[in-house]
Amino acid sequence: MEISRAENRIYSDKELDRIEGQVIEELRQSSQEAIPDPDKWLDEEIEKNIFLTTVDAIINWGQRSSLWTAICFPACCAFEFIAANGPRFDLSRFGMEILRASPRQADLMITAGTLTWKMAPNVRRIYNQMAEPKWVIAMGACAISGGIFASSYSVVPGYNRVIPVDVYVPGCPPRPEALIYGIQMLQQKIAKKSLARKG
Amino acid sequence: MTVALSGKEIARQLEEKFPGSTVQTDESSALVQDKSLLQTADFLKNSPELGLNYLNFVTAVDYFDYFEVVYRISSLEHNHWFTLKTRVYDREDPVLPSVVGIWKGADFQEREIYDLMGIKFENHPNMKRIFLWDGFPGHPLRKDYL
Amino acid sequence: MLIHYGYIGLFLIAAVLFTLLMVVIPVILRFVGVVPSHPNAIKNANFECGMETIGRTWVQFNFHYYFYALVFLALDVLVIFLYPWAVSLRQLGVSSLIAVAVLIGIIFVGYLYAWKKQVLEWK
Amino acid sequence: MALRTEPFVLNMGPVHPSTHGVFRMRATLDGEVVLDIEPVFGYLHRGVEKLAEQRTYTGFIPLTDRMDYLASMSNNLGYCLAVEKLAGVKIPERGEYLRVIMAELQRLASHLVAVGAFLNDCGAYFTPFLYMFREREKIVDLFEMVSGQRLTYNYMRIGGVSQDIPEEFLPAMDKFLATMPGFIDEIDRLLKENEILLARAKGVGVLSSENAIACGVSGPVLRSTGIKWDIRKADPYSIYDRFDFEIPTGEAGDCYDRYRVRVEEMRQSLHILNQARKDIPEGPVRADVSHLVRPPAGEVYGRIEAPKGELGFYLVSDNSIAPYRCHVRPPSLINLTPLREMVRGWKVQDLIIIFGSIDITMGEVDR
Repeated sequence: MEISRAENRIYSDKELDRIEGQVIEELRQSSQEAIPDPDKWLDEEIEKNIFLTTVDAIINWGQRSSLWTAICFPACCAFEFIAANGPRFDLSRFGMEILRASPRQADLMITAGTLTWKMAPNVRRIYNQMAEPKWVIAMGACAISGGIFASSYSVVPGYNRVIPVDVYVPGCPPRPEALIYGIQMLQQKIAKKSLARKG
Repeated sequence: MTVALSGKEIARQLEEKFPGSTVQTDESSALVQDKSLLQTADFLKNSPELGLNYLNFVTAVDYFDYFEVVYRISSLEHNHWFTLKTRVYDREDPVLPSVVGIWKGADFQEREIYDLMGIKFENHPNMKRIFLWDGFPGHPLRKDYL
Repeated sequence: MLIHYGYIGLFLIAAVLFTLLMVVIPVILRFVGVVPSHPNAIKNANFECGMETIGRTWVQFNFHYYFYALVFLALDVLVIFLYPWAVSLRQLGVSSLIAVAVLIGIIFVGYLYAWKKQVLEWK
Repeated sequence: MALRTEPFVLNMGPVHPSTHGVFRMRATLDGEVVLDIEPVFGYLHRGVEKLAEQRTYTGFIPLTDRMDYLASMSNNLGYCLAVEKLAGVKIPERGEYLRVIMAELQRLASHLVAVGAFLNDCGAYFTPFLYMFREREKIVDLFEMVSGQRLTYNYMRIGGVSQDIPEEFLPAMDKFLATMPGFIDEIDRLLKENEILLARAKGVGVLSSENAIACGVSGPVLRSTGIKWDIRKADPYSIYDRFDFEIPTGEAGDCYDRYRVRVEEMRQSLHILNQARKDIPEGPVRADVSHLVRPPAGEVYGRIEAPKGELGFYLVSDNSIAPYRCHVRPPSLINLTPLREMVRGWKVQDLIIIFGSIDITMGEVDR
């Protein structure tokens, strides 16, 4: 089996970089203002019949008690999140047993770390590839507003420029208890979800 | 204790070898012409009693009317270090010879200098941006970058 | 005597129904609207660490993997026969032991051949 | 027989469970054999060096925490030493001892995560990681007692440390120093002759010592090739010349040696901590240096032995309250220079181990 190529490369890396550069520039131009948070439906009142409420209750209980997280671990908050998953703070008490490496098997994205413009298209692509009932927790000051690096030339001021965020957990990095409190608030939000609403 | 090689001593040796290469010396650094950078670097690395074959770091500093590129080299056996500096005066298209042939460790660091400061390095194997994306306007670490 | 086959028939029906149900439930739930389904182009694209794939991905793979599959298949078929035999060994008696020994012998000759030809070695 | 197979390109992209952050490799693979990789950086480039020019000398310390977020104390120590060298500040004895204690505890915590991640890449999915995190939580408790934060401590100041340790710190550290050697021996007994780890890591990703020196590699990766070079011994900073400890080195420079060097270094750190614990003096912890310190114009290069390697700060000051230029020597980025040669010809799973054994933190690589 002899494959001998001097450069062993079958792509022109300059070309690939140029295309990626364009994608990043377009995203940077197009996401100047924040995406509104998806919680308008929280305060709408809808009529409920007995059948719908029991189905809602079962489905919401099922979904909120086994939130699997997609990995989106750029920076320091990643290690507070791993510590939260670790033996001491043990997120698996909430059914968040496994960190799923692929977005297909995940329904919650915890964005643990600073988002830079070069990383933004990838995060949005991961979010789009997650299955439908999906939520986002923006963990840490960098995720909420760019945090300590907000004045930098290559940092996105907050994940809500790129993906809709459900729960914001402040802190730099937030303590695992703060993250668990954020997850509990997300669970309360899921509990209010209903099939009657479009959303 | 890591000993700092004296700038004068090294400058004297360099003057012998390559007359007119050193412009100015400090107590532990020498400023050389960018034309004779490769010769001096090669000499410093391969001379037996100096043996400066370990490149600590390469960085560039923007002094408004010139860029100063600092090579901090040291030798692990003799446990001494030295700083080699060059200056580039042209601000639109600053170019320097690349030292990747002499110290392989300069590969990523020179790309970083090109990416953030804008100094191009000739016959560097992979001269393109390392941190920022391709279409990024300008070089952020320059003093006149807003 | 016939009644015994009745039980097997019932068991067969239950098995088929159960598997079909597992396949059909998501389709029903999606039809009823419980399971949200918003397919779009990016979601259907394959996941490669958050990036688009580079170049052609339908490439001709190394032939070596085929040998692994072949050897696995041979041993796996052997296991299918061993399970029912092992469960009811006491009733079947010694004659079945000889039959299974012959079966294992044949498979073992094939495995030995593959071993000698160093098919599973990876350069 | 000539087999016609086509190489294809695989993105070991920014979102990958075992790239220790957002590192990306464009790997050209032929089946499973790696023909060539092209590392792509910059997914966590936050422009720390540009931000340094807009902050005062003391204001930059929180940013150093977030560069190598697994070794924040070492970053603080490296930066503060460089500024003190420039400004010529004398640190009181107790401050020096506290700094050494915090730096060595941080080396332990960083090596625990490094060894855990390496075993995680070897295939032991997450079990060793959780054991290492259980021990790391004890160290993080000590740091929380001292600085109030779990990960980014901002504990050291120019001229010493920000505040003295509470009185329950030393007893807690004694308890930790009593139990930790037992844990390290337990790991060692389990993994030293573990044939799975030997089969996976011995002789994989060999880095020769000449190549290591040529690439400017430092830290455990350099020592694993057999070169006895540790800045705490070769160029002792703060009070490291008062402690005696050995420098563990490997022989072949492969993944197994890098793992061995890190485990031995954990033992040496415990040895230093015991000595520092015994003769820590009383007294002030911080020289009275104003928060808006103005070092004289000039330049300095201060370096320390961080857990990842030689972490250096090249500071140019023009006698103003903000540094004119602050370049950080990133040991993780420079340790990645020989990755391309080390990986060629190995299979994909070996690529993951070789990359994991170099132990980088993306905050420091991309700065």
